[in-house]
Amino acid sequence: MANIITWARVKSPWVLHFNSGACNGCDIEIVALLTPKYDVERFGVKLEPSPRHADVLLVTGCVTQQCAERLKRVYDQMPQPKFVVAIGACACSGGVFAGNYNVVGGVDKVIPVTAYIPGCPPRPEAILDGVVKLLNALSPPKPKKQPKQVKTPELPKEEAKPEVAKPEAVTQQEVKPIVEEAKPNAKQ
Amino acid sequence: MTKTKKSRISPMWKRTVSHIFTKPATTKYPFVKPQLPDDFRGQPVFDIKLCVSCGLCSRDCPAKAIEMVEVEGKRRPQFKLDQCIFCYQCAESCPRNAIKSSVFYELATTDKSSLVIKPQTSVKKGA
Amino acid sequence: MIDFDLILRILIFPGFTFILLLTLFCDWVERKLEARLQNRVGPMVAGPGGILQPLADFIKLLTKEDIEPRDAKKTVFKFAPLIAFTIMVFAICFLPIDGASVLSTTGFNGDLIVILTFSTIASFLLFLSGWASCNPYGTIGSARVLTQFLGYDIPLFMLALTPAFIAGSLSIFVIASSQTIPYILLAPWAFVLFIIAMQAELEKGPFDVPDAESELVGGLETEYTGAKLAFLHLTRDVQIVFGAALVVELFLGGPYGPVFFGLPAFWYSLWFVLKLLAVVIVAEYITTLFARLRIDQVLSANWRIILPAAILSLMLTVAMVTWVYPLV
Amino acid sequence: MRRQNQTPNSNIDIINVIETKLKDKVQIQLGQLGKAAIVTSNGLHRDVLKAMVEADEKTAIIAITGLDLGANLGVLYHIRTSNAFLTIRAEVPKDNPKIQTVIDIIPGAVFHELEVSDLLGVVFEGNRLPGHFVLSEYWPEGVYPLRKDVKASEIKLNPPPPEEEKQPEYGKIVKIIIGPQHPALLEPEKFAVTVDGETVTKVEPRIGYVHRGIEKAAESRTYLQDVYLIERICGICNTIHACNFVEGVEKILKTEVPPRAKYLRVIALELNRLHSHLLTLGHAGLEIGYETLFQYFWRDREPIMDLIELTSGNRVYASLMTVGGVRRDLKDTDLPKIKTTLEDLRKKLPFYRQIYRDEPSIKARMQKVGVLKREDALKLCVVGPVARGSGVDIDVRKDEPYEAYGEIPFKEIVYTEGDTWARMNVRMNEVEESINIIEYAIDHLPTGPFRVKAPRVVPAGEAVNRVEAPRGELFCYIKSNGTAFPERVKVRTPTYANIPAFLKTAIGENIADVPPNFVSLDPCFSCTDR
Repeated sequence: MANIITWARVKSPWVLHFNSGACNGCDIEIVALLTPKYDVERFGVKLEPSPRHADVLLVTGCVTQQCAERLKRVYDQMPQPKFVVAIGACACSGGVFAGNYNVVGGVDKVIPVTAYIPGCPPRPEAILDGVVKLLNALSPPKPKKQPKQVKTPELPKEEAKPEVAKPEAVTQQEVKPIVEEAKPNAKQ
Repeated sequence: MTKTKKSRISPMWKRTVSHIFTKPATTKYPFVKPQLPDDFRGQPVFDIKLCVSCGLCSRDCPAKAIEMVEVEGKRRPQFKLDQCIFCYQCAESCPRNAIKSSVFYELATTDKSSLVIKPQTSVKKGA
Repeated sequence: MIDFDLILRILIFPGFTFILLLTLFCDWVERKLEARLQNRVGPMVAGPGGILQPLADFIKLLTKEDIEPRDAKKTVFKFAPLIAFTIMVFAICFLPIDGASVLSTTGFNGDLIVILTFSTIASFLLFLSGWASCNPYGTIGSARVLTQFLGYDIPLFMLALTPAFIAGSLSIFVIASSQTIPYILLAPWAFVLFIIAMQAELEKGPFDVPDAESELVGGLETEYTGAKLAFLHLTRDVQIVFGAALVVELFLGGPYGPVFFGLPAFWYSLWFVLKLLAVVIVAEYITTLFARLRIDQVLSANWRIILPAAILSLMLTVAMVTWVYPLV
Repeated sequence: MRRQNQTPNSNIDIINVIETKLKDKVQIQLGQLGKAAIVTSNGLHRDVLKAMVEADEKTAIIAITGLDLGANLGVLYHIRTSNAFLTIRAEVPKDNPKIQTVIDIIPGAVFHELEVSDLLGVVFEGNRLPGHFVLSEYWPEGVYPLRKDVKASEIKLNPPPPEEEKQPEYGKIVKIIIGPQHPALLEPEKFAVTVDGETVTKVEPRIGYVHRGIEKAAESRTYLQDVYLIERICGICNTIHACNFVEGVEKILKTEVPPRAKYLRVIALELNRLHSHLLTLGHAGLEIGYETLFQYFWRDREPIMDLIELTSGNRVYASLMTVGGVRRDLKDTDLPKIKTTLEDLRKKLPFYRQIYRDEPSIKARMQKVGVLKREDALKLCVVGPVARGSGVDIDVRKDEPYEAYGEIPFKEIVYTEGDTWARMNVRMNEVEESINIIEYAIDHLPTGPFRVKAPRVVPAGEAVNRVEAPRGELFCYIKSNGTAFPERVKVRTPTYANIPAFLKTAIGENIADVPPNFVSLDPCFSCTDR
């Protein structure tokens, strides 16, 4: 059963793209992935409009002050299990904009990041490669039980937040378990 | 609307149907690697033998991705690929051509620390 | 006395499992066809040719975390997608698939009206599910669903009556089995209009305004996650299968076709699936051809063109049935 | 009427007009910052502007630059008339930075004034906004990032206010918020659209989500590094940003670029324009739910990306421009490949032209949507394809040729309908013109050096420069203080000038028309916010 679930997850990663103040370079490369030349639909990747539907959050950009809070909110709105991929030099560390007055710099300062894809911008192939690496990390040879919450879907009721209303600020405790969950997968 | 649609069918229908019978434009990326131009700006490759420790690369780097670190008593550049914008100003500034381009671009990793290239190791293996 | 045969029919073939698999298969055909029309490959790695892609999506969604928005109307939010799905499957159960309907009966006079009503109720439940999520995009999306299906239900009913007039019965069985010449040849005008109205009723392009991504994010699905989202998606897909099946029954002669050897049930279901796929392919082809219309254009297209045309078609059919077909 | 050519009333001598009207009150410095700089004081800038608007209908504010001059704050109004480019200088004391607004004379100035007031603290009387315009809503009061005494590391943001419990409103919609995370916008920007039923009654923009403080950051980097920084204002039209900046620096340095470099720059710029236009034409398809068209356009855009990669080494960031020329020569062995690729694209164009001109569902969604009349276009100071779609024939490549554009023949595309359809068709035709330009440039590529050595230290001085980006007129102002670091860099991007047009045309439209109308501006927010 766990095998089937992992198989389904690996074969159907729906992504949400969040631009946290990027220059568009990475963003158009992400969109280019959907188009005939790269066509990530081959791997079951679908670009979803709503954070509620997504499994993987692709973040581009250097995280400006205005976007930091929204990034957190979008991350909270995503259902478990969720993964974050930082795309481009800006998302990895702030890149050329690190240290500017309106820039937080680096997605991992706001939300936990599973995979980093450096490049300015990374080629679409490199993004694909990053997603594949993430998925490989997801499906170890002997799949371990995926996060326990999954088995009881009714559990996270108290986490439920409406999309329009502002959510509570993410506390460190809320973020922590996700990091731990992502890490063991990444190592295998 | 519906009426105009029928009276003047779009030129799209022919084009779409023709694509059923032609090969898709999709490259077979993960299985077949693309052919890159020779001077593609991929991961910068640093040749420690040519380095004269002048620090010009670090000074000119727009993203401050190059840090001069002490290696065997000499200051050598350390590349932070997570910050690098692959502009190759360092290669242009280097008086001894110690920094060269490579076509290696699949740098994705789940471990951020592997993106810091120490001066000793010149070519990183894929994460 | 337990009728094992009936239970088997309901659960496996041509009942629930068959309909589910058919739905997922049609979803795959749609995605693959759309990709090929757009010069892409489409799903490829999940199973041979990506045929298991919809299944993978479905399983994955079932295992995702289920979030309920704080403001949502909880009960409706929870049950509307599931009930909509059930009703759609139930509606398909009335259609003859392997020569008989799932319930192994030959239906009753008037079941055409019943299943059309079922599909309307399912659309209404979809509206409710979007409205209950209490999200601006969801609300607007569901309001559009409501306006659209209310508008297009009328011409759809009228056009569905065309075959009924020709067959002289309101029973789908009679309509399907009386098509020695498929009605697509006898009433092609009604067929074309029916496809267009169906396309609008099922919210497929160019009438896919309720899930216009560029304005409404995810439309009525915006707030849904996990299993509920899976069932919403499935409901949409079952609706498409239902629409295609209805076209097959009303215009393409239903499951009936030449039987070469062996069981007629096997051949009938084969013909049914093949005809159904043909309709799905045509519908998907239309979708890729056009840009999405605006909601007011969709509605005015209905009131100004489709509805009058449907009335004319009905009158024409009556005239033909009375004066022309007896001569043929 | 398509492609209507209007002859501009190019014989107005605008300086003469100002001289006769305001003889002794203003000081005219000829040859500075464009054709002339007009030094004003005590609110006279309004009178100058009025005189110019009365004399020339094509007078438009291109940008307003704010400067920190120590004790005073400088405000520069950069004005374009039908045949000249002028700058009006005004100064206000730092302790009482008040100046009168000009939005009643030229409504298109509204965004420029708000930006200067938010970033530099100049108060424009008559044009104020509660809260911040570009900066974060938690930005501390009284801190203006572009002032010299503000250090980036010392800024502390206000803590977010406590959560407000919102009352759920069932089934009642007043406001749809488009963005910051929204599929219609690839970039985070917020537009609060108030709707009545499905009709838009009000659009309130909130920009600044991509504000990265590039103008301030440029002051702490050398000119050499700034080229790469300025290039990263926008990932789509990056080459033109870099070109604009290096041209400005070359103007201060008085460096003459070798002819081969000029042609190489033109090739790089036009490749950039090609990919940008194809991107937008496809993206518009996505916005109106025409996915097939989107897929086709982006498929045919890929060969152009390959060309950019071939000529520069990166698919997106060409990083070709440098002060004194280009960084990389074009190999002769690559030329045939460029030509065949462009020829292939040219063969595909008639199909796309037919789609955009005649396809019924495109016409249904685009014609009569977002109509911007010629008068409004002039008043709102729109630029680029938006202006050319409304019958205003402005194109810097023609009006004030830079690089090799003066030697290359090409047509200026002007449509007069002023709707979304016209704007997209302007781009459609410009794609073909771009192909022609590249082919001409390749055929007439001069030999010789492609780069001259330029000093790293730039003498004191200031310069303005204008180029035609894919989205319209791009402007930059550079002030140097005699070191290797610039004193002030100001970039005004085309989308910034075009957003007021969207705010105007969206009112009264159906909510479904907002995305196609918006995408017809080819919006680029990373440009807008910088």
